[in-house]
Amino acid sequence: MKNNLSVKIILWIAGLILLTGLPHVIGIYYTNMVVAFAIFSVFALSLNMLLGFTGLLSFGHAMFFGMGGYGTALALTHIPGLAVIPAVGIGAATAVLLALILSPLVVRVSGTAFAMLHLAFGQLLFVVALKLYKITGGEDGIGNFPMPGLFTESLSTSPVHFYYLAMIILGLCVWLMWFVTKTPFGQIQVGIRDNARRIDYLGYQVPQTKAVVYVLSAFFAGIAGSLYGLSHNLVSAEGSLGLWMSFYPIIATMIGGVGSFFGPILGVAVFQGIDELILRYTESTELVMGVILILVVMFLPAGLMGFISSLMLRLKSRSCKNQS
Amino acid sequence: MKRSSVGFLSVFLAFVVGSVVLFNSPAVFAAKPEKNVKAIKPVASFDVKKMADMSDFDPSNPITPSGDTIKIAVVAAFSGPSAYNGQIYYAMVQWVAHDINKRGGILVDGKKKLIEVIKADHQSKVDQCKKVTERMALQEKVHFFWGTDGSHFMKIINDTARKYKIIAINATCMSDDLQNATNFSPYAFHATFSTEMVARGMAYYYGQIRKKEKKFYILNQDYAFGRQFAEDFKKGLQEYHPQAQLVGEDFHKLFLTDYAPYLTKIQASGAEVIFTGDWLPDAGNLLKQARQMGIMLPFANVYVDEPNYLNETGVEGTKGLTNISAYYDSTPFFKTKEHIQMYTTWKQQQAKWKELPYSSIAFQHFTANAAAWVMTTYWAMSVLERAGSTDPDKIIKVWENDSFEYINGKVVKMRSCDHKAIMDLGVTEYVPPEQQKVSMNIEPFYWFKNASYTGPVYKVPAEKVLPWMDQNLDRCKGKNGWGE
Amino acid sequence: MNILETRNLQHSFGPLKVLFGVDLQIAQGERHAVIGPNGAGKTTLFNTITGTYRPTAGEVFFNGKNITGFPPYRLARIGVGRSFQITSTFANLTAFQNIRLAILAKDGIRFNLFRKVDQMKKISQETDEMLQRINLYEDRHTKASALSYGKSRALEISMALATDPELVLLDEFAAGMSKEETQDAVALIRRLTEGKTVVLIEHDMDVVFSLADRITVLHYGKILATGKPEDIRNNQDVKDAYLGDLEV
Amino acid sequence: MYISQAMHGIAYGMILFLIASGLNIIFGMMGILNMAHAAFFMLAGYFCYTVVGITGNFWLGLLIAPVLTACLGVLMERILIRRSHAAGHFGELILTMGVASVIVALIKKIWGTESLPLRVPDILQGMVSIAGMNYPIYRLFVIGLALGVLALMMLLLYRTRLGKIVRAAVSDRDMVNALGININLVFMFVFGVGTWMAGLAGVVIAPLLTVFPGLADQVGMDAFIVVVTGGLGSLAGAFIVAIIFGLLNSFGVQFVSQFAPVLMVAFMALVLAFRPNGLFGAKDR
Amino acid sequence: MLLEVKDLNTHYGPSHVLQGVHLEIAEGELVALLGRNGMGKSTTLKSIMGLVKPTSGSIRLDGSEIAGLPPFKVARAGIGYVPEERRIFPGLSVLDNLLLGVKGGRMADPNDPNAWTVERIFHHFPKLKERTHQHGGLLSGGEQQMLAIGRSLMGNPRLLLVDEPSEGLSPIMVQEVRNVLADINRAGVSVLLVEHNLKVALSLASRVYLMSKACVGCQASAEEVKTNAGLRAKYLEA
Repeated sequence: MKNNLSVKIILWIAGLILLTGLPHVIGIYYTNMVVAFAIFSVFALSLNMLLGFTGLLSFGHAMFFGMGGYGTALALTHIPGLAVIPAVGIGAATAVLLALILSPLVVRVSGTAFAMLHLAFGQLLFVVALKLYKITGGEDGIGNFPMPGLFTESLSTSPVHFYYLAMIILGLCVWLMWFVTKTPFGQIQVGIRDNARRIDYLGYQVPQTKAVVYVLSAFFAGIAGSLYGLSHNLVSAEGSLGLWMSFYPIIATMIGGVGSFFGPILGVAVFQGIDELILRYTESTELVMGVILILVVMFLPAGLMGFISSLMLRLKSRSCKNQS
Repeated sequence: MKRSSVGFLSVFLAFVVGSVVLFNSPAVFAAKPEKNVKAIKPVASFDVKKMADMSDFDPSNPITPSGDTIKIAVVAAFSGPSAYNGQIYYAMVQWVAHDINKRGGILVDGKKKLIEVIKADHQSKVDQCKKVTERMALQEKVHFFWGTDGSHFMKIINDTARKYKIIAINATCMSDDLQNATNFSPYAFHATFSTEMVARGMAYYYGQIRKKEKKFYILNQDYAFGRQFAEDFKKGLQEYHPQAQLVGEDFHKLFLTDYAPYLTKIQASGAEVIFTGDWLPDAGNLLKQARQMGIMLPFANVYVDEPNYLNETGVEGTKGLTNISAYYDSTPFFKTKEHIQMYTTWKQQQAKWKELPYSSIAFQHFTANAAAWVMTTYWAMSVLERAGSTDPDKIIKVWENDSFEYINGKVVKMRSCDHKAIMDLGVTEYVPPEQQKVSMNIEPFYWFKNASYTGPVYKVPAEKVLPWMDQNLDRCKGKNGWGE
Repeated sequence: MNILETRNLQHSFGPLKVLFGVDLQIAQGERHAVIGPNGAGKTTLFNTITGTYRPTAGEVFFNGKNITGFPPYRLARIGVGRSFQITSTFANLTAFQNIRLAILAKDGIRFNLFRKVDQMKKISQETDEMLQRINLYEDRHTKASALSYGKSRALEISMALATDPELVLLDEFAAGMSKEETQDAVALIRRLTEGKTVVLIEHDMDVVFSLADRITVLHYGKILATGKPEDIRNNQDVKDAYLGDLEV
Repeated sequence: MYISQAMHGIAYGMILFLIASGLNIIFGMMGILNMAHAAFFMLAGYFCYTVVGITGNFWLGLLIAPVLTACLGVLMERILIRRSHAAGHFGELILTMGVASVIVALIKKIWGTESLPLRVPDILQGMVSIAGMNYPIYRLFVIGLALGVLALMMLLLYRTRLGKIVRAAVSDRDMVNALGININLVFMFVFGVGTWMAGLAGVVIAPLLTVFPGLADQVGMDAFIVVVTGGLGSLAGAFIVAIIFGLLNSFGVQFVSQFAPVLMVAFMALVLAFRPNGLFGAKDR
Repeated sequence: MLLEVKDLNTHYGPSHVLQGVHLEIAEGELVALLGRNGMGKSTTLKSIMGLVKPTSGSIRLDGSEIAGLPPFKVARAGIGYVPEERRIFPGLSVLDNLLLGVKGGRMADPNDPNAWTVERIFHHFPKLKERTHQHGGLLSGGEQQMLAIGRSLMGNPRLLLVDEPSEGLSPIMVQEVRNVLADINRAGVSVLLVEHNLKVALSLASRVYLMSKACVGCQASAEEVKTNAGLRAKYLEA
């Protein structure tokens, strides 16, 4: 046991050192890619909180992502001298506020209705964001908002500083989301996915529990959106609220594996890798992406995580057989 | 209606129609040179004689050099609904690259370097645009951005250009606010015309040259560019056409499916001209559906010039459209040997292109906006050549205040304080093939058989349509419209 | 005092009437069996009492309190638990996690987001105790869906009992069990329901007669008879309607 | 003017209905949300363009293109969807998204990115005078065709044995199977009909717009909204909502032009807020 | 033998529901399958029908193997299925429900006295005739049961699998259903009946299979079950 712990600590420290040194090794471009990867991982994980752990599929999760982005961008535009952390906080709070407003409506439903209701609200928000161009900048979005300094320089001119900030916040988010799955509440969440009726008969209130999960999920999506806006110094309707932004985490989660906590992260990694690679070799991003989706569904219905765990099982059973 | 009044009306109508036909005939109005206007003297010009043999150029299979090259990233949509735009731009820039590469490249920093053109797909999404420009800057280490369709994308290109000190050539995007006090970037050059120039130019044409229609309806796409365009046109009308009346103003969403409700509204408003800044595919669909509904009103436009759409709509449907392009100078088009040489080289070459979209009639003629894009690119390369370095600061120094003569004689000047191009504009009216010989003075004396196209071109002098200057921009404070 | 009482309880599914006014009195601490042929409305009776359906008419009292139409979670919190005829556990959770959810519910831990559940020693201890009592300790890390039939039934029953309800309704807990499994289950229920009130629907007459203090016979949505096992055994109406002319 | 706005609304609604109904039939029967539907719709436009290019006959295009599309739909059902049941409806959703993406990519490879013109056939060109106003014949034709398809679907569903099998299979596919009916064949047929309708819509809309690779995005979303608002699986719902949307659109433009695009989505959000399964949707499936 | 089931095994996910079931039914026989809830009686019928794929074992109809065939092929081979809960198509009229039972849409030869036609069904179930054009969903439970049986008969099966026909029916209805089944059997259709109501089952069946612990425990005659209380206690009293 003790041995295990020290190994763990060593691994953690090694990981931290690696992450700290990373930008100096791989350069700005790949550093930005790592930030984007971390952002989308948090976004996908926040969706999986609903989908994988509570069984609620949302076709409008971009709403919270976008609210996070707009909240932060507007705050930085209108409040002079606002620091980074409060700005991200305002973004997350905006997303949470939206979730609180929607929750009484959406917790009543599940399944297709839940997905479609979110499609509707997501689209509504998208169109409204375009219409309120005086506030949101319409198609242009809000760009070039002042970037607060974290240490000495402004964040926008120092991608490395931004990297550290983003990685700390996002790492914290991932840890928190992971932690939630380990709490009693996380257990109830999984219970709802498996058998909402039984949860009800055990004395838990299903709608209220769903609402809390919903708000939490929105909170993390909001943070992801906020950091996304900061990383690009731009928040736009299409880029943050568009339909694709709602489907992105779903597909990434699907590729990675819905059931497991780390599946979505794997999915995002694959997604980003493909995105980076495809563009180098072919212009037919659509073709490659489409074929991959088809292949994953046909041959890896449980996603990469499912595939890996079944592979591990097989290996394990083989080694067991060898032993006996 | 009483019999007598019918009689009167028909006589009146005959008179009106007769006079319209009479005064409309190109002989009366064609290209009366304006006097007392300031002409721009070219510092450099495009020399067709130096042009390389282009007989092996095919935009579908461009020869792309690698190694130590001058890199131009064409930032445009290569996928999504506007993918076509990217393909057009790419071909135009490739032409220039091919030509210069065959000449041996450009001498920069003491070494002759070839030009490498890279596709940068912004997928019509701002975030993707940000991503792809960053990659072009950091990974491909390009020297030039070349863009693009949509002011929101150009803004991002300019931002990235400023951040990584890359020259951004704006060859196609018209928004005026790109180079205003907040958005100005010394690395960005607005080398084409801008919304206010076009809108005021159109107003000038209707108020000062044509002087017929008085009722205008504005129909634009519902985003920053469309709204700005509408504002500018209203401003232009006040300035150059005070009797004009705006009978309606609408903004439709991008990539709209059904224009009928708008068109019905326009019809009911009694409008005589529809002013639109729509680009493809919206522009084409708008025209098509209007004609299908029997609405034959003229469109005053910038982008309703795509030959495929025009052909589809037919001669009748396209008659009377008025178009402004950044290329037109005057009629007839081919006044010099050089111009004809350039034109025929292109045309002969295009006939060999077998793959879509380059084999389609859209690429048949070297004219209009597409020709302007080629010329703008030559201009930028000429600046680079004269700067003799890829150092952006040296390029900026040469380009500021530079002026360049296109193959057709049009001269464009780069205003130094805010990097906006000053130029005369040509408003053209689309006429049926048999009348096209006014503009098309070489065989077969018409542009397209199945569509109305460029007829007489009316020049709007540069000083009437000087690009808007933001006086809040420090560099421009106290300067006149010429930046002097 | 009666712990559970229904007064003129009626229920219909659209035009199909299933319960025609059921008056049930369950005394504190008794084990009461509801029997009757398939389709007599036994499960519907359970569902109307435990809040799955709202009765079309009539009232339900628990400890003298009117609980008609209470949603399941409120019933659970005031001390009414139930098990299901078709096993209704959390299929993708282990036996341990299943029981732990019930224990957490009992202790009222609902929105705790601040401690890892694995570190809640008391909860884990209680869960393990429960697992030992139901002989599932060995299978504590087996997913519910992978348990054998008998064991998953045992889990089903103990889910209802682990929340420590005053009154528990068991819907055909022995359905599909073998003789030995059934005997084990009966013993389990005896052990776990010490001092609680139990209402059970059952087909297995051995179970009914060995477990029940009193029996109610439901027949086409009405109560045919209520009484001690011997009385029911000898009731001619019951024989005709349910037990049949087969000698029992 | 108001009459013609109403007519425009109905015409546009009918186009939406044509696309939506195919989507709806497939969902209603098979529970599959076919995200490739709009891509099939667009593909048919291209097929029609090619057929017209070869034969010069729009009517032949109207006949052949949807059938070709349907064939591809059937193939997709047979080769991909039937074998991906393990991934569940969620997987099918992603799968069809993948198919949509592939179709768009192939279209660009084969037909290029530019807008391909397709003319209104000569007979349907021009205007006709009804009720004191001129109205384009082609739009009347679209309305007529959609009504025709609706009638055909009704006939098929309510008057033929096949229709009865389909309706029976909606409620209980295993039972239908156990009665000796090859349910797989029925599903293939249903998928074929669904994509055929998408194809028909694609051909019909092509002369109003142009055939270009963004067509699916342009119209697909609206059709999807119609299906969702009307209630997944409800043909009547799709019909009524399509007309409501058409009217909302045209009168929206007339009176509150700035907010016309918001109206449709706001209507959807409002409907779903109170009836999460859509206006005529069945309870949760 | 008309139907021979040998060593049939069926799994639902990880649970082994049927563990080696053996059954035989001769031409013209009415055999009852009895046992407690959860013993796999319905699963046996579903496995024969192909609605659940058996893991292993053989099912032979007239000597030809039908195990693993899709349901529609089993149906076409001559087996009719009357499911638990009847599963009437609620949106279709009574007549349409019946007509869907006709295999391949080909009506039987009207001159064949043994063929089942709509008229013959209506003759057996006069109540259905009154409701020819009513929606299936509006029928009472008994009527639905009649319709479900009639629907299967329209396919002219040689063997009818009937699952819990008396469930949830009033005593009079139960009686009626019982008589109909007897009629049908007398008309030459073999029947495999799963039934809870012992009275009904034993009055109809010539032979009885008793299922317990998911396999066929023993075979008995109806007389035996009636008289042997021990047997009943062991397998049935549930």
